[in-house]
Amino acid sequence: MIRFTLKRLAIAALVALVVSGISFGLMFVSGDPAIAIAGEGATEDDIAVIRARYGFDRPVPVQYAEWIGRAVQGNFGDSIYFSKPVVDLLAERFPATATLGVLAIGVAILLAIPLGIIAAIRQNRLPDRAALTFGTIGQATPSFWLGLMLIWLFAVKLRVLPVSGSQTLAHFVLPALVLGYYAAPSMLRLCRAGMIDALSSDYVRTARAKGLLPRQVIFGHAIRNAILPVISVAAVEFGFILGGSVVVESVFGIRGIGLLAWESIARNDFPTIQAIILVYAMIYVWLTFLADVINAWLDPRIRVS
Amino acid sequence: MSTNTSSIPAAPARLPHPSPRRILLKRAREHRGLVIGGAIVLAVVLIALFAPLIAPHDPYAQDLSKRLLPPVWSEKGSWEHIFGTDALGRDYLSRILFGARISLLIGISAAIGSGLIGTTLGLLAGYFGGRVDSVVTFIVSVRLALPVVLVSLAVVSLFGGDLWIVVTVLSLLLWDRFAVVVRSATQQLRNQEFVTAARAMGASTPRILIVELLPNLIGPLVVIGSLEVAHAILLESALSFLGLGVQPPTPSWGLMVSEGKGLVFFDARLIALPGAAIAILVLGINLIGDGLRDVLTPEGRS
Amino acid sequence: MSVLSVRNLKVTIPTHGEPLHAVRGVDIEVGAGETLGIVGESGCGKSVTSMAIMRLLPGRISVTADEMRLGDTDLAAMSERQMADIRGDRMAMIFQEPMTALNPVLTIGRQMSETWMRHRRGSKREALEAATDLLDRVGIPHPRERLGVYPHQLSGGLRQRVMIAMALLCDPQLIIADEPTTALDVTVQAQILDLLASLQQERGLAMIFISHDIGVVARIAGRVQVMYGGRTVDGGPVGELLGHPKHPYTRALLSSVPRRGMRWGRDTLGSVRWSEDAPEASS
Amino acid sequence: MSDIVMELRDVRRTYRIGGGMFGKQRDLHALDGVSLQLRRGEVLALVGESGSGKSTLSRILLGLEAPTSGEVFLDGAPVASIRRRAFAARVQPVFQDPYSSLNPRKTVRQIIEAPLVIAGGVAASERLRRVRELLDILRMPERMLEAYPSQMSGGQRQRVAIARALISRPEIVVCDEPTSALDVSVQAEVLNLLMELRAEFGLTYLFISHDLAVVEYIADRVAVMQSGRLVEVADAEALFAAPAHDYTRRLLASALTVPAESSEA
Amino acid sequence: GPDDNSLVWSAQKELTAADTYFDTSREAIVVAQHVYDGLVFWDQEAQEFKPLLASEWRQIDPQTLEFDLREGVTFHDGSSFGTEDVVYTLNFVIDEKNGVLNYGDIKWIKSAEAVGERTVRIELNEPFPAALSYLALVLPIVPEGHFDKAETGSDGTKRFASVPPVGTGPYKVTSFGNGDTVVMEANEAYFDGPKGKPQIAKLTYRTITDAATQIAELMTGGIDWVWGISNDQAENLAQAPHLTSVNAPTMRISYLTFDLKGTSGTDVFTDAKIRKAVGHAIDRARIAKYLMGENSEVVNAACHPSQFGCTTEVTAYDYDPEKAKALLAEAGKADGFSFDLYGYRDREVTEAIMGDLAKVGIKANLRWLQYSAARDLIREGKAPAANMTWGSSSIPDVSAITSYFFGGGPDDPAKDPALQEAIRRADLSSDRDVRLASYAEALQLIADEAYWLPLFSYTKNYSYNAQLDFTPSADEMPRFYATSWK
Ligand SMILES: Nc1ncnc2c1ncn2[C@@H]1O[C@H](COP(=O)(O)OP(=O)(O)OP(=O)(O)O)[C@@H](O)[C@H]1O
Ligand SMILES: Nc1ncnc2c1ncn2[C@@H]1O[C@H](COP(=O)(O)OP(=O)(O)OP(=O)(O)O)[C@@H](O)[C@H]1O
Ligand SMILES: [Mg+2]
Ligand SMILES: [Mg+2]
Ligand code: NI
Repeated sequence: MIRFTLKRLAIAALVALVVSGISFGLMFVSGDPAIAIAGEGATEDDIAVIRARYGFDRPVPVQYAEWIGRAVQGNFGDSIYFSKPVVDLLAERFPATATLGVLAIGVAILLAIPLGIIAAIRQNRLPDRAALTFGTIGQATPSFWLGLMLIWLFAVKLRVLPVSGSQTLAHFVLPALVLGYYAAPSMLRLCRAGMIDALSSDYVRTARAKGLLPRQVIFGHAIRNAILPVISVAAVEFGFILGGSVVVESVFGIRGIGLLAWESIARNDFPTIQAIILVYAMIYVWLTFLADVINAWLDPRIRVS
Repeated sequence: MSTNTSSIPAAPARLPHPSPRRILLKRAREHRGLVIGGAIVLAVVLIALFAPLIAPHDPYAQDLSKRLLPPVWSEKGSWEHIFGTDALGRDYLSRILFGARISLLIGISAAIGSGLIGTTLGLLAGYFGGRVDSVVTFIVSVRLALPVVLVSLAVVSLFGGDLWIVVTVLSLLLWDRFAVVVRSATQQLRNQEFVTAARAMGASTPRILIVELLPNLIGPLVVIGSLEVAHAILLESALSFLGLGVQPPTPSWGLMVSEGKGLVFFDARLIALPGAAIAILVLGINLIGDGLRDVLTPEGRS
Repeated sequence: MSVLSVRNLKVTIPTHGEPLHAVRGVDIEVGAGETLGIVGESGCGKSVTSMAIMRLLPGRISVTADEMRLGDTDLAAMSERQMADIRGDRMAMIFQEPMTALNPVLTIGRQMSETWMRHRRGSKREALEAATDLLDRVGIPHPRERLGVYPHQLSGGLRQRVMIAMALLCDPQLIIADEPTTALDVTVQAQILDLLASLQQERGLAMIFISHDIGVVARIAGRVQVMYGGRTVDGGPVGELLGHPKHPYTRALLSSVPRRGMRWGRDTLGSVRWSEDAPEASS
Repeated sequence: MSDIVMELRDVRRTYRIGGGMFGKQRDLHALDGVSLQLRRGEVLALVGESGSGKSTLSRILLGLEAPTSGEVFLDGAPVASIRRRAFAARVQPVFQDPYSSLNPRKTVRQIIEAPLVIAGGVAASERLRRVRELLDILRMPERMLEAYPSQMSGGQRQRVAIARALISRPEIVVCDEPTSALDVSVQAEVLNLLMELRAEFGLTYLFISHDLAVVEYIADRVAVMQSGRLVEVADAEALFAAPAHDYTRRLLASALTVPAESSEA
Repeated sequence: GPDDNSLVWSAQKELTAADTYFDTSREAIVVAQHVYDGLVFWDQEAQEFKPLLASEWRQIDPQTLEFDLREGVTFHDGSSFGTEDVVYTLNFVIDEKNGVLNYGDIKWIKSAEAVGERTVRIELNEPFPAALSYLALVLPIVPEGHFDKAETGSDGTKRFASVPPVGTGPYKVTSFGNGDTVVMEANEAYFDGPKGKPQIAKLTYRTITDAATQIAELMTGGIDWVWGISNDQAENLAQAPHLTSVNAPTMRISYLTFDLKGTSGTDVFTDAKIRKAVGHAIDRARIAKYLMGENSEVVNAACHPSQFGCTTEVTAYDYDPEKAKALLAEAGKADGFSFDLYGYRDREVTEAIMGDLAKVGIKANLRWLQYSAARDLIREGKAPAANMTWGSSSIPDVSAITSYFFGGGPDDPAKDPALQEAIRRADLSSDRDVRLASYAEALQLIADEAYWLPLFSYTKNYSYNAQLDFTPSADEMPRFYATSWK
């Protein structure tokens, strides 16, 4: 277990390193960042000053190494636009995104698992088709569009929910629904497939041959096996939800990391973009690790051996 | 030959097997989702191909005096502009018809690009295993750790929203599913005896990969390919919506939603129509993908 | 009086084309303390027959029989719920793959005790007692410790013993064993067969033993039925059947089985040839 | 030419296993010092329980795997010095699983002619002629040429696999449990066929099986394996009459066959 | 809303500071007008300067200004206002090292010193007639030592932008969220100056980046006031009974600028005939009417007509596609050509321009960028042509636009010595007539050569709660301190 953990951590660190290298490289292929940073009204001299101040005049690998060195200590430099530490910015913006993410994954799980199970039990019958249609439509609907439509319906016509912002929990209802619905279909399919596999497996046949009641078979035997992969996928899906929150945050005006990222891209705020990409990568890596651990914990074939 | 052969009437349960293609076709025809999806996609493909013939107007022709005309179903609408016009007085129907070209072009090109990358990586990893596999797995985790929307936004904002830049970015970011699926399919195939047999015949590795393995991957590739087409179309529309997709005045559906979103509360058709176009096309492609998966899965449990 | 009596069992499976008549009129009679062997080649309907008797086939598959009774219970007339009460209690089943037939995420103890608790309505402790007892009887060393163990921690032979113990837990009248040794090594196979035979003798069980291997059936069964294409084509006491096969199919089948002492050149194996060169159904 | 076509000398093969999520890596000796000679024209059977190393040995004979140590000779020449394709044309396999040993995406004709395509230098028309000829020898209807494996029965598939093995006129055919996935009646057919072809093509077989009755039926000599070692190699008749090794005796004892008194059919 | 006498106003901009020194956006100027006071006040209606923090001022000589300060003014933190604050503020911002972002608006100041108990003297680098305009709008006064509180950032620079705002203005900032919400409360102790006493008790600024969301919020009462929405949105919002929409003129103009040196990879625009052809090809009146609204007018000179020194009597390129084609033919481009057109604001306008150009055979490929990126490319001469806008920071003087772009600075695309000379003469003179004549000369030159192609003036759409007693002004400067609920 320790070996495994260490190995995973090493890989995680390597992934983070490569990801940050890619994002760092992006910044430099785009041309001289100093010009972008200098902003409106800058002269060649200003740019030279900035170049020296940020150290852009040194070789890229050196800069990268330094950046990494600081990033490891939690220092991502200062946001060019806000001229304050990126870390502070992230800390300010993270709660909104995290709230949205947790609610959305909650919505996704609450939609996906029961529907997936019912669909599998009633395979090829009406509930199954309904669940699959629901999922397919969810996958086909652009979330920005769904978001606008929901705002129109619930906030403008019915006036039961706020339009935008992140002040109260009510503000998160619509975005969490949109994002959750976006994430649910893949989990639903996985859950349904897992459940179908489980239901047609030999051990379920054994359980039925033992005279267990359908309820006991489904809850005692099938679900445990069917949900195993869903749980780890949910952890990974959570990472994707965070990554995909850019669109939803911008539609609903939630001032989270996603919106910050988008705006920072628009503002050429490189240190911020870079930090956000790295943070997302770390979250993803960490979540997959968590997923593996959960999986190992839930699956005795891995846990006990 | 000195075998004493007893002749027994054939067991009635043994029916002669129809050819695999016939079975597939039959199953495909009976699959409702596949038929609906196929009809949708076929319609969109025809629209895209013949857009210049069926579009009533030039999708780029502006007429500021005719801006934001209502569609034909509203009281003030006319048949001249069936879906009305946009903020620059361009015919909305024509733009939507031409938009099909952009969506399909981007979706298909990105799927082909990412398919090439993903399949190559997946094949190599699955077949060679060991260190090659570790390297590819690592590349896949790096790719998965990169947030797609963010990175493509960043790249497009740096290099501009040229159509081919968008396609390249999407190709570079959407290959992971190909790689993962091809890898595990190859791992299974690699241990099949026909691969061992090919090796025992002295077949070279490229021959095994391309002649023996690849044809067996066509099923999953087609399925993922179609789902990735849908994925790319959705992503492009999201990029365009955020203002960083293909550049105007190209009639891209995502861009049209983005342009119309300011008037969502007053002139809902502006976003409802292109949004619905995206949703319907993606739905159609997904139905095909899911349908193909059902049909191509060896035991289509039904 | 026979424990199980089935007459004219028919099973029809809907497919994309013609419905598949997997079983087309099979009669089965087994008495207490008797072992009936069923042999036949792959796809002839052996497993479907046994699943039909257990009423474990999915609802879309149609099962009909003129008679299907366990003791004096008419199985065909049972509701699904009543059937569940009978399964595992009065009739039990042992499957081919001990690897997959046990739930990988539940302990042996849990999987055994739930059967007992389902039918005997006892406490968990009693159930575990009973389970330990049976594990001991099927020759599993350290039975008490094994209760907390997961299936993957046991070897194939041990797993199949667990399956047997589980089937015997509620003292059924009838056991259906569907190729219980096919997945095992030759040496282990012999042990398991001996175990089954001795338990069956000891408890006076009625047992249906299904196999494609005539050698195995000959070793354990008293009476054999030969199935071909969903029908019983031949049957009778083992010695008689092997010695004087009535049906040409049985004769052909027997002639194709290599026996000890046969040598190519001196002896010749016969082979069954179908009158049409029709390909067989793939499984 | 010597009497010995193929020879293994003190061949060892170790696998690194474990090292999964939690486990530690360790070595598994699948073959542990095996020396074996294959004589021209004979049927050498290899028996032993599951995991004893039979398939590993066959893979080494087929040149699919290199031994960890030890040497393999073909006609006295070290296999390592023979070009891959030249070797492949002389030693061909028949595998156990008739379902997975044929590429499901290829027609029978493509499957059977593949060794010739790979070896190169044979015109398409000549290839087709030889495929036809073999199908005829194997008593398969010509319409099977363009059929796919999924349209054929297990026995037919195994015949296709045999045709594929024979088309390049090899000297040695390595059969790894070629009948254990087949029904008995089909098994008999395949066994008979293999033995007839031996005479016709002058083949040497290495025949792996766990079924002792089958081995007794066809083998000239028998090699018994136990956990990576050869415990006994003897003439078939001698071995079945008086097994020398304890393990062989155990194997024989647990074999279940139809009682001999009924063999009057 | 009116119930609790509060007002929520919204725009798309995210504020980084509440002063004009570290956030040059229009919204920051608006906030700064509420939180801070300058020395003087520009009365838009009366078109004259009025005393604000200065009670009186005089011009000692062309390069010296003197201000007497108002008595009894206190900052929001309770400290009293005096000469030291003015001297500190001005000397802080003119120090280039402090990196004030609107340094270009400030660099005419040489120094500031106290010359009496309540008198401050400002020395100028050179005569600068527009000084009072700048003092009124972009030079808010902060308390002495204000920026010393700044923390040091990881790159060693001071983070001046994050110092909590403290001013003397009619509103004090009670919370400066993440830049997306700024809450201000009425300053009860505000002196009785030209801004008057604040009437609305609580003023909240909310950043909403999405226009559709802004509108939804406005319709549902989540916000009371919004600006910068499109014409169509404003017209539609006007239908709602509880909302008022106004299309107000602004000082912003839209223009096309060209790569006059041929460094962008194409040299088509070095030919004045081509630039003029472009001018004749674009139907500016139509774009102004349909996309900007009734208050937009076609602009021919490189300035806004309301600015001092802006003449309208220059060569005009009226819509005439035939003439455009003829000019193209003359320039040897009868078959048209294609080029990259850069833009950053109001894509519909740029697209409409592209549509008009297409009609005479010129194919423009749109390159849509952020302002700073587009500006950089233009400066480096890498953009063949760009559709840009300029709002002159609402400074009612041509120096804020024409001089800025054609005075030889980094943004000057022409670097024409004759032009630079005329501008310099105008900039440095304090004689009204000399200035008017010299600017006219410069503007005529620009128009003749078509260095720029001014298009039309911008309008700004406001939409707000009908119960709000608010009047938009032409200088794009909402004055909430003078606003109340009906
Ligand atoms: N669930 C099912 N759906 C469709 N066909 C089925 C199903 N179960 C069995 N069959 C078909 O019914 C026939 C009889 O199958 P069955 O499993 O009873 O054979 P078997 O005699 O047990 O063979 P084996 O020795 O291979 O286990 C076969 O043709 C099989 O393909
Ligand atoms: N590629 C491999 N990697 C690791 N271990 C292997 C590999 N191939 C075989 N082994 C191991 O080597 C041993 C011998 O395997 P082999 O397949 O030769 O046995 P076998 O006698 O053919 O068994 P069976 O009768 O089941 O086919 C087994 O323990 C097996 O698990
Ligand atoms: Mg079976
Ligand atoms: Mg083997
Ligand atoms: Ni066998």
